[in-house]
Amino acid sequence: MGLSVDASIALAALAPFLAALLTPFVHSLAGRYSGWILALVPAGIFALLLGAVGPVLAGGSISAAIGWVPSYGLTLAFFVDGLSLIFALTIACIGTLIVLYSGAYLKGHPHKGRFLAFILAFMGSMLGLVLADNMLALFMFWEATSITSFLLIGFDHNRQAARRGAIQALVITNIGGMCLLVGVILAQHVSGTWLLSEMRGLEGVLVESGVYGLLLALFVGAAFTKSAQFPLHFWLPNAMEAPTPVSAFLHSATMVQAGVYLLARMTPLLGGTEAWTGILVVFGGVTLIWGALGALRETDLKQILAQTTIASLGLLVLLIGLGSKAAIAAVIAYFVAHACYKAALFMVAGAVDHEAGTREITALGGLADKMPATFIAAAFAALSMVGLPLTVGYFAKEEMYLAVVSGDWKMLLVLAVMVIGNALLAGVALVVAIKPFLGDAVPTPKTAHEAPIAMLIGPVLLGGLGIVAGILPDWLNHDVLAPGATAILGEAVETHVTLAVDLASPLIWLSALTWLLGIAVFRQAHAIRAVLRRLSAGLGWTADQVFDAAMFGLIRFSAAVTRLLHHGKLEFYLVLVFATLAVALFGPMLALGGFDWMVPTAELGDWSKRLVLPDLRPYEWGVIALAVFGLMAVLIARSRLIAILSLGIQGTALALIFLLFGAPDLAFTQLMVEVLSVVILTIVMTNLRLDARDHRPFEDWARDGTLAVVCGAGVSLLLMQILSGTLDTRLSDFFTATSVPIAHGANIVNVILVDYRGFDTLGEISVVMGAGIAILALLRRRRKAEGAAP
Amino acid sequence: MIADIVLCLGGVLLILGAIFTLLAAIGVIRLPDLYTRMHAASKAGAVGGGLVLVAVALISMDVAVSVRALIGVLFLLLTTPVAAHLLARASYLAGYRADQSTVRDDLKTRLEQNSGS
Amino acid sequence: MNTVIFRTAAPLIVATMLVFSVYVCLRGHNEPGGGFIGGLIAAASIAVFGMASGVPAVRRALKVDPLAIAGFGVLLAGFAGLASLFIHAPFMTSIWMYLHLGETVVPLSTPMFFDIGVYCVVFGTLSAVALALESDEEEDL
Amino acid sequence: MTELPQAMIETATSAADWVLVLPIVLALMGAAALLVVRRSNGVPMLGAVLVIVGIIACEISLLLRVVSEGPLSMTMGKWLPPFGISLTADLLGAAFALAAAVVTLIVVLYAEIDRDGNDSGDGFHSMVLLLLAGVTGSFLTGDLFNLYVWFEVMLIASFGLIVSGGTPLQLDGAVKYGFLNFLATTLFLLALGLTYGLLGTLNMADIIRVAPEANRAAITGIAALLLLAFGMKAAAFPLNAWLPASYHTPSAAVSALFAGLLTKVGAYALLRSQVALLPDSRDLLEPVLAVLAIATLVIAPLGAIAETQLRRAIGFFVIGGIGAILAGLSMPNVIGIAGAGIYIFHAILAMTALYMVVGLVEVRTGARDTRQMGGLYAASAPLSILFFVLILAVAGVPPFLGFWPKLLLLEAGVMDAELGWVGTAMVVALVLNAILTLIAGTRLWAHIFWRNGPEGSPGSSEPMALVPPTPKVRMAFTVVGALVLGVVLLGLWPNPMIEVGQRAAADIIDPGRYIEAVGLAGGAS
Amino acid sequence: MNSAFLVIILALGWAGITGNFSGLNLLFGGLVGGVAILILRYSIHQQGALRKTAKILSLAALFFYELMASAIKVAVVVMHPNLKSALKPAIVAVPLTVKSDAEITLLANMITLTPGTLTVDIAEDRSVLYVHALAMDNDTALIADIDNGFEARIREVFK
Amino acid sequence: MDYVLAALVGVFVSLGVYLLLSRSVIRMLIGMTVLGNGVNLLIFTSGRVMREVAPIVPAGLEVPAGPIANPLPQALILTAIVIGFSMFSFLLVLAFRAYKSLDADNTDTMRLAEPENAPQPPLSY
Amino acid sequence: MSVVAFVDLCSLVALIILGLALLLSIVRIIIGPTLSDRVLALDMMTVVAMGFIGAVAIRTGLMLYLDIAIALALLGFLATVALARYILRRGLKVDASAMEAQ
Ligand code: NA
Ligand code: NA
Repeated sequence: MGLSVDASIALAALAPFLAALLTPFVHSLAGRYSGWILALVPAGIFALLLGAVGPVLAGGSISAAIGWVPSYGLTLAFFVDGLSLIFALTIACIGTLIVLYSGAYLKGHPHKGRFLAFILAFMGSMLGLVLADNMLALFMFWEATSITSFLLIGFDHNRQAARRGAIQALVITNIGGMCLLVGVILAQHVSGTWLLSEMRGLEGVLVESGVYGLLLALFVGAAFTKSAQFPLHFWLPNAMEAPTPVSAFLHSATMVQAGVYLLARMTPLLGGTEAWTGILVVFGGVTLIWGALGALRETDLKQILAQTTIASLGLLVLLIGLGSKAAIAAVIAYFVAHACYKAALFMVAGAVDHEAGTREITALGGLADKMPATFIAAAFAALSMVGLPLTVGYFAKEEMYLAVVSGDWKMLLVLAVMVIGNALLAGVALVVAIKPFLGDAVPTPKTAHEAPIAMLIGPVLLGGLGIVAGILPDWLNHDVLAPGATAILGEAVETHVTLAVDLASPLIWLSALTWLLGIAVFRQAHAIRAVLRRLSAGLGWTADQVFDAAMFGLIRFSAAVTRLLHHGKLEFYLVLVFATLAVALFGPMLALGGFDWMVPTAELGDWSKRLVLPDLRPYEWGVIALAVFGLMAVLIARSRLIAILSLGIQGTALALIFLLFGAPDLAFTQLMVEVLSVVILTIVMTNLRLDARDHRPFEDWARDGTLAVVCGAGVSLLLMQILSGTLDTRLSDFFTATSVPIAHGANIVNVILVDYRGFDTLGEISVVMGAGIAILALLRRRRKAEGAAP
Repeated sequence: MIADIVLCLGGVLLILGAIFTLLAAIGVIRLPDLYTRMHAASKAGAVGGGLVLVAVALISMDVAVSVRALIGVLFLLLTTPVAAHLLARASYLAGYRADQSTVRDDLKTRLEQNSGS
Repeated sequence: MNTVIFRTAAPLIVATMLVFSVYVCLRGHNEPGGGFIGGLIAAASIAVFGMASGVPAVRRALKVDPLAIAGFGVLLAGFAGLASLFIHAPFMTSIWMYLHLGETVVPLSTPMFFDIGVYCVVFGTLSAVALALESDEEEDL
Repeated sequence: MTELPQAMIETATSAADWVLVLPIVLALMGAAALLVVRRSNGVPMLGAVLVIVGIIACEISLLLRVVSEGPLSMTMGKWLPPFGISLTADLLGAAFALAAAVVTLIVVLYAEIDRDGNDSGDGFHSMVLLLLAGVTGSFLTGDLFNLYVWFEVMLIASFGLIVSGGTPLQLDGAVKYGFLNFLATTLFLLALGLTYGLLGTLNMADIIRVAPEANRAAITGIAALLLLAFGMKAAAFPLNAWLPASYHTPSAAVSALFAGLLTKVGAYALLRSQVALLPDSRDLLEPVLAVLAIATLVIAPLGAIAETQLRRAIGFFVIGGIGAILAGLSMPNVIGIAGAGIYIFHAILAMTALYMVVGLVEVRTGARDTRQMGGLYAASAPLSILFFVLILAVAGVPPFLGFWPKLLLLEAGVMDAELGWVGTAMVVALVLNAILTLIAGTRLWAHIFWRNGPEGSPGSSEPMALVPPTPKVRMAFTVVGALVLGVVLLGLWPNPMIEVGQRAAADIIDPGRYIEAVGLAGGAS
Repeated sequence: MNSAFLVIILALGWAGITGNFSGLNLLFGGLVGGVAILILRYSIHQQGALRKTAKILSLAALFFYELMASAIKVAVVVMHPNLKSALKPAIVAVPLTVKSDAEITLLANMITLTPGTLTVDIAEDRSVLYVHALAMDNDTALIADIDNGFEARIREVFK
Repeated sequence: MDYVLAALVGVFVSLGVYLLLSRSVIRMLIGMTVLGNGVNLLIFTSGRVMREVAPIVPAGLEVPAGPIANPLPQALILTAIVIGFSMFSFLLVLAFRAYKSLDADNTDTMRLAEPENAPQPPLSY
Repeated sequence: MSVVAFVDLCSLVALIILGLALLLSIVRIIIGPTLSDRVLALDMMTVVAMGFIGAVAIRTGLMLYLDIAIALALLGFLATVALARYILRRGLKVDASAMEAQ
């Protein structure tokens, strides 16, 4: 092989994305055959992954790493062991069939190319997720599955229900995604590595850390949202708004299994504790029963299947929680079985819907004649789902019963839950396989006939696969279950599924019980449905409605908060600013003893020093009084124009202060600017007919006045605090010393302006120029706008 | 010696200018209406301000400064009456009537004729 | 403001102010003043001119777009700073040259050109604004 | 006077050092030159493009030099620091300046969509260059008062741009924008005055040296004032009202420019002042920063959820991003600062692109309110991709650019969580922000793109009729597409960015190299 | 008063304020003044040259005398304990004999700066000056005063 | 006298703040000017105050004969004054235009950008 | 008493008187009653300030302050013209109530 196996693993994860990018071109070139062409990508990946089977069986694992963000210690590391290989192969296999199926299902759809691109991108994300060794990469692929599934679920975008389903799925899985991210970062923080393989080498690094509880919560939270565990399961049925190929893909072996995969992956790192087992078993068990009952309540084929997916996910989580070798072997077996039959059944449902025009089982019947191949596929799949011998489903059931049959009362309780759950699912399987196809023919919206070949390959092949694998128990043991379970547990696992029936073992009797109960459920399906519907109606609300309420509540809350904070009153914004200013001025000073300088120290003599009258001359007092009076004049001015005139007083006073304290340039500029300000204000006011006074209600007046006084006092006090120290006059000393000898200017202020700090002045004149442009823009548009108006 | 006299003269003129200015300010407060106040402001103001500038011219002992001070005085004399005229005219046209004590108002008569015809 | 007195006195006032503004600008390096104040006074004179004679007359007299004068000012100041590129010194390093014209020595320096740039910016901008506001008003009446 | 202090820098300045000052001077003089020729049709736009390309060339070479040689400094007028104004570029400043110039170039090209022949002479391009000069100056200056000047240059240019359409809506927005921003710079000036009074210097490197010996109460008070002033500029809660009040009012190009540049400069100034200049104030101010960060992170996306005015909603994304930056500042370890720095870089690119895409959406749908929008997904796949990618980038979804800073910030939070409540709270807030932002983004997506018609139209209807794209729109689309492609590629290959970010953060936290570059490394002069 | 004359005046003024009467500086002053006059070129009308130096000086002397007198008079009025009795304000129409803009302006300004009078307005036809008087005892005397005082001398200067 | 000026700064700032909260755009502008003046005075005072000795080197001397007023704050204030004046001019014209277009001087009634009765966001997906 | 001391004393006295005049002139600005009165008073104040600056120039010996005084005269004129124009166009109605009182 020219290409090394190692590097090709990375290719397996990344190729679908490249293919997705090229899909629009492929589609526009190949048109209706694009499905066939694009299916080559997953098929190729499947073949590539098969190449890894040998090494994995022989040596245990393959890893590959591409440098990525070395500065952050990140490599794009991939890792193939039994677990990831089983998942990856399943994904690639079903992916191939789904692409083919979609090509036919969406024949003539204007956005078929888009759809295929999304499917491929999704598959790439999923492959990346199961192959990634770097936890951060795992998270990124995890998020990518959320995003691509969002696009897929919302594919029928003009229906609100589809949009809702997509947003719901994204929101829920994104919450999980965030949990995962934080968990991943925390785990890295604790263990010092991003790599799962390295982390597994650090015995007990997470379990024994102080943040184990938090880590567990984060990872479990992530897995539960993705794998739709009760009570976060409600997004999954709504995701059925997606076109059927999406459901077949996402809800069999991919999207929803990501959580299961994550839990399986983390078993050696987080598992084995009581908390782990307790949480997973309880939530898994509840989810199993809840989903199974939910399936019986529904009449829409896809909804039924969606509910059974929830149940199956619960079962898988429960098994992972148990964590024994048998349970883990059951996980692998059940995963494979479920992937095959669920994908097949969804494709069947899609074919029925496509050909008959409805998915309501109450409106279907007797299709077996018209759609024999579809019926056979459905029957095969249902057999595996019921768990009859010679199917993978059978072995899965045997293994899971084996895991709990010889335990304490808790295990027996779990056993009971399993049996009931399996029985309910068996009943549903029979409903799905028999109701639409057998019995009397029912007229359907479309005249049903067999689906096109591309839509048949998938279900038939997958249904058949469940049977074929079921008659090869040795292969199943050695090549599937053992490597998978070994990879999960990190220790050698041998499984012993067999076709031989041992009547002495309780397992066969439990299976028989399950089938009997399943048949009973099938026969009473109608009645059970009625009861369940009454019950759920009695409950009054569903998790789904809770989501809506939460979402709309969030929107209303957001609106309320936003209206409160951004209601458009400039005055309120300013009050906020000044209140913050007051805090900024007084907070640090109060906290850090900024007022100490005011307080007399040991001897009282300090007070007299401080109370000494300022050394000011009469005319200086006069000018300061002028400033204060000028300010008061502005304050009490009854009209704006009088305020403008009064503004001139304080400006002049300020200029005179500058003049008296040795700043002629300042005084000069201040006077000129002040007069010009009055002039411009007057010119503008000449055009404004304003005569309203500053009249505020008392509470406003009190509030504004308080704020104003506090801010003013704060500024004064902070300034005084600073004045109580000495100034470092390095800079001015330098300017004074060099102004004439080096800079050749006697007016030091001007030399600073044009030389020492000329760069400031360059900016400053740009501001002046900018003001000119801005003002002219304002005035120019006015003429234009008014000229345009009639 | 001459320099001392000039300096002393400058000092006296300075005080004089200040006093005229103060009187003008008092006038602006005491006089009954705009037009009468304007007499105080424009005359006493111009003279007061002008005297201070002349004082500067004398005390500076520098030709360039003196020339500038005198140009300043001329400028003051040029602008003060124009400003007074503009303000008085504008106020009158805007409807500011002279105090009741005014014995005669030809302008009012003219404006009334204009509006009548 | 259409009175004969104002209209007649205005040119005298304006001319004096303009000359004075140049004086204030040029001597700024050694005494109070400088480009900014000079420009301000010049622009104020343009405002007086505008009030006395009307905006169209001023525009006709100025010929150049005042805002372009402002742009020219920034360019001039910028070039005054860039000149130091030729003496391998950082931006805005001042360069002094002394022109010997007979007995008089005229000092020419980049800070001086810089200050003239400032003068142009302030003059140009404020004139443009004053004229725009003025003409705006006239439209109004 | 016995001896003259050694006054001037003795060594000759190489022409290559001018890359530090040329970007600013070119932008300023370009603005002036375009003002002179503003009435010639087409010349301003072409001139602006040329000038910005020149600036970009300078800044690339500046960045390369800073990467290889460390911070670069030039003191104006050949004066020794701290007497002259020092321009000092460290990695952060150089990288931000480059990003700013790049987005400005793209905006200038994009802006042609809503400019017509009658617009010549309005000084638009001068103002854009002026804005760029202000932004670049703010990023490159090493002097606190000079920073104030560049803030004002930026402010006046933004004033000119925000009113350049002259509609009543813009005037209303501009009044709020104008007063609050001018107030912010005035408060900055107030803090500056106090800084000078306390420390006797304005050079940043010098401040770093002398600040530790100053009175703590006063220095903390000054830091608090700077926090207030820059917090306003950066649009941090609760001082952010001006942003949603105004960013939606000007043309899309202007909104884009503002979103990319203005608040980022405020955030950059916060980074400089709170972390590098006055670290002693942190004992008291760190929790304040943290609270501000948390509030901004959580409250901002609520606005995006609540708003139906598309551009206003996007404005809240900008604010939310500021929350992320503040989060980094409140956890001053290298990772957190790097996260904040990279977030600023990301936001400069992504927020600009987002507003430009929104502008295209508005052009195509002819509406500004999301309730009147729809049908774009069916009509224009490329536009859909741009919008979707940017929403994901803003929400911090991997592998887009926005993910990386969020990752660093979360890591910083996790690291900090062991020290106190700040880290934990910050992680929670960041997570909440990500979730809420994604909710807001997907709702916008669903309403504008997925939904076939306006709010309330039947679900199965045909996509609503859209305005067909004109050649100008296509051109605009191309340039935005190029920018988004850059965002995507940077997200996929973040190594250089993260490396630079981490080194820059290390320099911020330990400013020894910065001080040395300015030339103040020795004892007190 | 032609432009060249004004430029010379401005150049001399320049030399005065800069305190440097060197040829170069005068030239520069002329340049600055020239630019100023260039800007004002449309607003300065040919108003006849002012040549009669002696007349001007006599007018100026009269003016400064009247100015001081006026200031003192106003000061006295202002400080008068009984203001009402000291005041007798009136607005009087004074017929004009001078006609040119310069003459009218000069007259009006001088009236304003001299004892007890203040120019308020000019009639549109320039025939009448409306003058506010602070203490008018006799209107004909007032009018005659103006006519014989400033108006006559202004006429002489501009003749 | 530093402290007297510092107290005066407080008066300036107080009035500026009070006027800025007045809701009338013109008054707010006046407030902005007053606040700016206060800040300028603050910078001036920060540089420590000295009576009447301008930072101008007398002709013929290389350095001033005695102590002089601190020139640096003066230069900073000059820049600040110029910038403040530019901003003031712009905001004034803006207020003028806003008044013309929105027919309002009261900021409470300037509600185009943030409408008073903004619609509730749609409760849909 | 030396001449210099005399001039110094004169300037001190002048400054005090002018300071008083400044305070007095703003009384009219504050009390009005009409806009014209206030404008007049403002004009007055400008002239007083000019005198004040002149006195400061004498007191400090820095005759350069003179230019500030001259420039103030120039701009004070501009302000008065602008305000007069305002009165001409907008009238005195800002003080309608005050006029009635008068
Ligand atoms: Na004034
Ligand atoms: Na300047």
